[in-house]
Amino acid sequence: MSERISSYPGTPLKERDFAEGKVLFQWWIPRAHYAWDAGVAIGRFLRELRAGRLVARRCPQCRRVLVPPRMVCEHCFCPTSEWVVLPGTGTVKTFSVCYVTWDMQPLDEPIVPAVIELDGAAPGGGIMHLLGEVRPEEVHIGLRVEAVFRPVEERTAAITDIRYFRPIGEVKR
Amino acid sequence: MRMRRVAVVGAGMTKFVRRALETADELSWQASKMALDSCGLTLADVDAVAFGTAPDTFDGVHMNGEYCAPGCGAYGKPFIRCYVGGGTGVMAVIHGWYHVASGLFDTCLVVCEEKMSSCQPHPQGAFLTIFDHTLERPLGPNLLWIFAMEMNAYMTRYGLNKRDIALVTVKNRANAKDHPCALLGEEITVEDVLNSEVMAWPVQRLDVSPISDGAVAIVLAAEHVAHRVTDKPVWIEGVGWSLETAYWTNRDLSYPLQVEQAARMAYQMAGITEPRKQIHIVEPYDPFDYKELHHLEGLLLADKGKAPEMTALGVTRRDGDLPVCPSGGLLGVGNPIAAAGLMKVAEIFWQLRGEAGRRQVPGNPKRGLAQAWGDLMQVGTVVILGVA
Amino acid sequence: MVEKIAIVGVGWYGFRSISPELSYKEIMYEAAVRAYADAGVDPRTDVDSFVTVAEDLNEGTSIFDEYVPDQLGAVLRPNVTIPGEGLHGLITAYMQLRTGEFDVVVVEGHSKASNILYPSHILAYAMDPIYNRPLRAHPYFIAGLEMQRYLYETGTTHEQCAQVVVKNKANALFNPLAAHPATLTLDDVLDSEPIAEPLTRLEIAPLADGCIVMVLASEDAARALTDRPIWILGVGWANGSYGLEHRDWVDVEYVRQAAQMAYRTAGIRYPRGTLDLVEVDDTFAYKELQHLEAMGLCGPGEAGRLTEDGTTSLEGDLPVNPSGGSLGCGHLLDASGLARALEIVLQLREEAGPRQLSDVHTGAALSWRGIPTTSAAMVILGNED
Amino acid sequence: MSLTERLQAFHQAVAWQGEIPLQNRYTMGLAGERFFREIRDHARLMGTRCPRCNWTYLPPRLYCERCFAELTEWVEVPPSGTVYAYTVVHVDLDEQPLTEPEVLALVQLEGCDGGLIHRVLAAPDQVYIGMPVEVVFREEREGSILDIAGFRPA
Repeated sequence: MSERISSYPGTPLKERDFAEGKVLFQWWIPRAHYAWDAGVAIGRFLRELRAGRLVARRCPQCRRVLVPPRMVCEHCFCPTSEWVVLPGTGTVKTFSVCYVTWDMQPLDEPIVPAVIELDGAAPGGGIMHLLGEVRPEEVHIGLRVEAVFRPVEERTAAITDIRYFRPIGEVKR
Repeated sequence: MRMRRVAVVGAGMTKFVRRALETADELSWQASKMALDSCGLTLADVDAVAFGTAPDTFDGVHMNGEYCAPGCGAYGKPFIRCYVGGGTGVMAVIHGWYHVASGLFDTCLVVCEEKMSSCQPHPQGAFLTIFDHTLERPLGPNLLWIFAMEMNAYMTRYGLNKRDIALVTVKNRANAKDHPCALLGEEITVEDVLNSEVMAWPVQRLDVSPISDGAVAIVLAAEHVAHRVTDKPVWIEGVGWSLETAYWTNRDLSYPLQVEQAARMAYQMAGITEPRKQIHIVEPYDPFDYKELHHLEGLLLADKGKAPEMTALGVTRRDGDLPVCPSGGLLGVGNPIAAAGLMKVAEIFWQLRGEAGRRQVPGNPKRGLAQAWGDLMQVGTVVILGVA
Repeated sequence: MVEKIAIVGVGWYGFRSISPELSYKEIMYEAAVRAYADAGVDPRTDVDSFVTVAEDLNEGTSIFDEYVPDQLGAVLRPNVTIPGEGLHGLITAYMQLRTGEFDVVVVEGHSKASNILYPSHILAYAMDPIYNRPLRAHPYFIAGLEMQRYLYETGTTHEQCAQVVVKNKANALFNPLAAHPATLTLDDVLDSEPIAEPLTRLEIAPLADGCIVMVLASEDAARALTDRPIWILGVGWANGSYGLEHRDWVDVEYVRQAAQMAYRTAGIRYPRGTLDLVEVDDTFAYKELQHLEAMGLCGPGEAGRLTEDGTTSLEGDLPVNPSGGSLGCGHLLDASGLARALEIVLQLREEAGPRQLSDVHTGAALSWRGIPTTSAAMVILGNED
Repeated sequence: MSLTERLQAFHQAVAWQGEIPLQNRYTMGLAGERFFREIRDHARLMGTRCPRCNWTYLPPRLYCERCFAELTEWVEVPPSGTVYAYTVVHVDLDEQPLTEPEVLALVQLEGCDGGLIHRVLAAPDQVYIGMPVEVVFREEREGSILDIAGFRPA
């Protein structure tokens, strides 16, 4: 590589080259809008969220309770057979404390996304959501939490019908 | 039944830059042309083209493979793009391998390109839509979340601290100083990493590889052609790839099982029984510093939770017992997703031929491994190259 | 290396114009279950590798390959996604098997086209962003330009193009999978709304939802699994020039080259005399004619006449798109080529029901990736050893 | 075994709506940068030529897609040519009917092997294959394909 080739192609630009008109460019905004069919499993999951419940599906072979619910067990490759209502409590499996927006702008208040291992689901099974009513420094893996649903009239059959998960018990709010 | 042997006979790459003036197809051409020139072949010698690029939303072209095809030399030739998210760069080599190993073609040009700067206002925007559209996107996630949560799971599981992990960034950026195409080759300290802006704890700015534009290409040839083209063919001894469940919130994030699966497949094909002795250099995927450690463990080259210790002891330095990311990796050279994965394969190729210049690892390495990883922390892709 | 590869199982879901009853994961599962049952394989133990076909922008998800393994039984196994046409996926599976490292490989392709709210904008997003897209024209203009030049060069008539629509939508009446069958007259087609003249609304294949899964096996595995393997006799694929300004608008060279490679790998010297039926891309009606000519099944400008005189009908000497093609079945986006190949498999197995052709042994499926691409793929299948 | 439970009522079928929210900023590339500067600054068309393949690319390419050589020879292409193919388009990008159908054409320009795609500034029934046309540059130009207003009958 280095022996044979003395120069490498690739022409770097600076952001100000665009602002100062040193380089030409073309804009486009794609219109990429979708209405994704929720189908059987996620359709029911969303309806149950509006009713204030978290539901899962059980595999008849390995007996795992799967959440997010799906109509097929990926281990056994068989249809799941039964709806299971979960209590809405769980344990923080892992988390982050995020200080930036997706485009790397600072957030006024950090947000705390987490994977919550849900009680009643197969070990390790859970969903991603946000934590609330807790100071970031109090969050730790293993923290017990519960789902806080929005008031009925604000629910839209969406994952955001759960406002966030908050600590159960003694942790100071 | 004997498998058809396939060799890497040439490689080329562009500089990895933050924003390139070149269009995606021009970058593809620059890398492809250099790869062909490096082994004295012309476009007429290319039988087929295997292409890799990650989300179309970066380049901003639907069916981006078609847009880049002319730059990859695909005019009038068989051309198929492959895609496994961040694992694409190494997958493209596997994709090229079965083009030749199938007996359909004697040569195959493998090209990977990424132009992330087309995606505005920030290339991270393309990553917003990798999450489940119904259950996750409404929460407003960004890519850092999943890395941060995986890093946290890894650190907590093995009681690691940030200082143990920051050494990877320090090493790779220093290695990249010797790479002529690198974006971030420089000497930094562990303190620099630990003092950099916290983005999504535990991820800080210097834990992360830079968004980049760039392209890389390599030339594959069947055995009889390889011997005609070069006296230093580098053989593809083993390949492996594996995809874990999409339900990432159901998985143990402290260990990349999919990487182990892919590695085991590749080791078996290569006849490798003791990888720690038989692999001499490694280019594991390092988009974040902890990922290099995670992957060394998944590749069975370090005990679980022990890769940080190996790093601290200097084992993974360029002059250590197991040089890791001698190129400078994604952390140092840059991370134009698919191109970065292929850069790792090109690095092993140059290292095994003794052509890595100031980056050359000592001791005439005979076998190296390149690995990439991606999707929702889900896919592992492995290629083993050797000159034995 | 293994020379002989067969298709040993097929499964599908749909096709239909909308499919609100199931998610994309669920239609994939339905098709996969059917294919695995057909092949007699358990994906968790018997399948060595999986190939799926998908484009992010058609799915509305970046890095869509994330979401494929679970419903195919493919978790923690080799999986690769091909952002290409369905036949590119089939050919990828074929290449993997030929290396000798694998015994059974599965290929999947699907469409949830009904979930895309503005398909024209997705197509536009595939056009050159600097030279073409800023004009903000509906991408069908490319088909309009090409069709007009094709008619001009070959003397093919608009009526002959319309006859393709009449034929294919009528064939689809006999195909329970088809989403868009119809009984039409030439005038119905010619008088339908002009889109990009000369192209009219009914000459454009309407979109459809569906999924197709196929199980491929190396020779030994195929013989162990089934007594009616459908052999892959030949494969070919090629790209032309992407640039609208640079491509050859008359010689559809990528189709010609894909076909020539397929004939060469299949050892076929006289395709017209060897192929008993073909399924070819008919995204736009004129494309069926153009493709037949580029495939060397007739001379330039002859395909229109062969359509008019019934040669390409179900009863004809060279049935073309007995399934109904994309015009009759619906265009399944990336899975369209697999739909074409599926029909060949069903016909060669004599499972095509009321549209079954008699005494068929060799058939070919040809796909095109659609505007604005110059990318074609072809497979030749046979039911004899 | 297939699914064991399915939707049983129409109202159970729901779809979740969303989008891929982004915008793109494309550079013109090494060849395009020069091409559009020439249009903007000099109202002229420049192509690149491959002497080996005897092929002149317009729009210009950095490389020859036929032989892969780097193209360094720039040639000016006169702004006149003939309609190679045209179409009368009746729908806009949103697939809504256009009140005034528009004519798009691929025009082969003299002295090159490529051409340009743009609107024809003429009534649909006046346009024909082989029609001589010329490029109309806009007065105000900023360096894009839209610096060209279209083709007018020559």
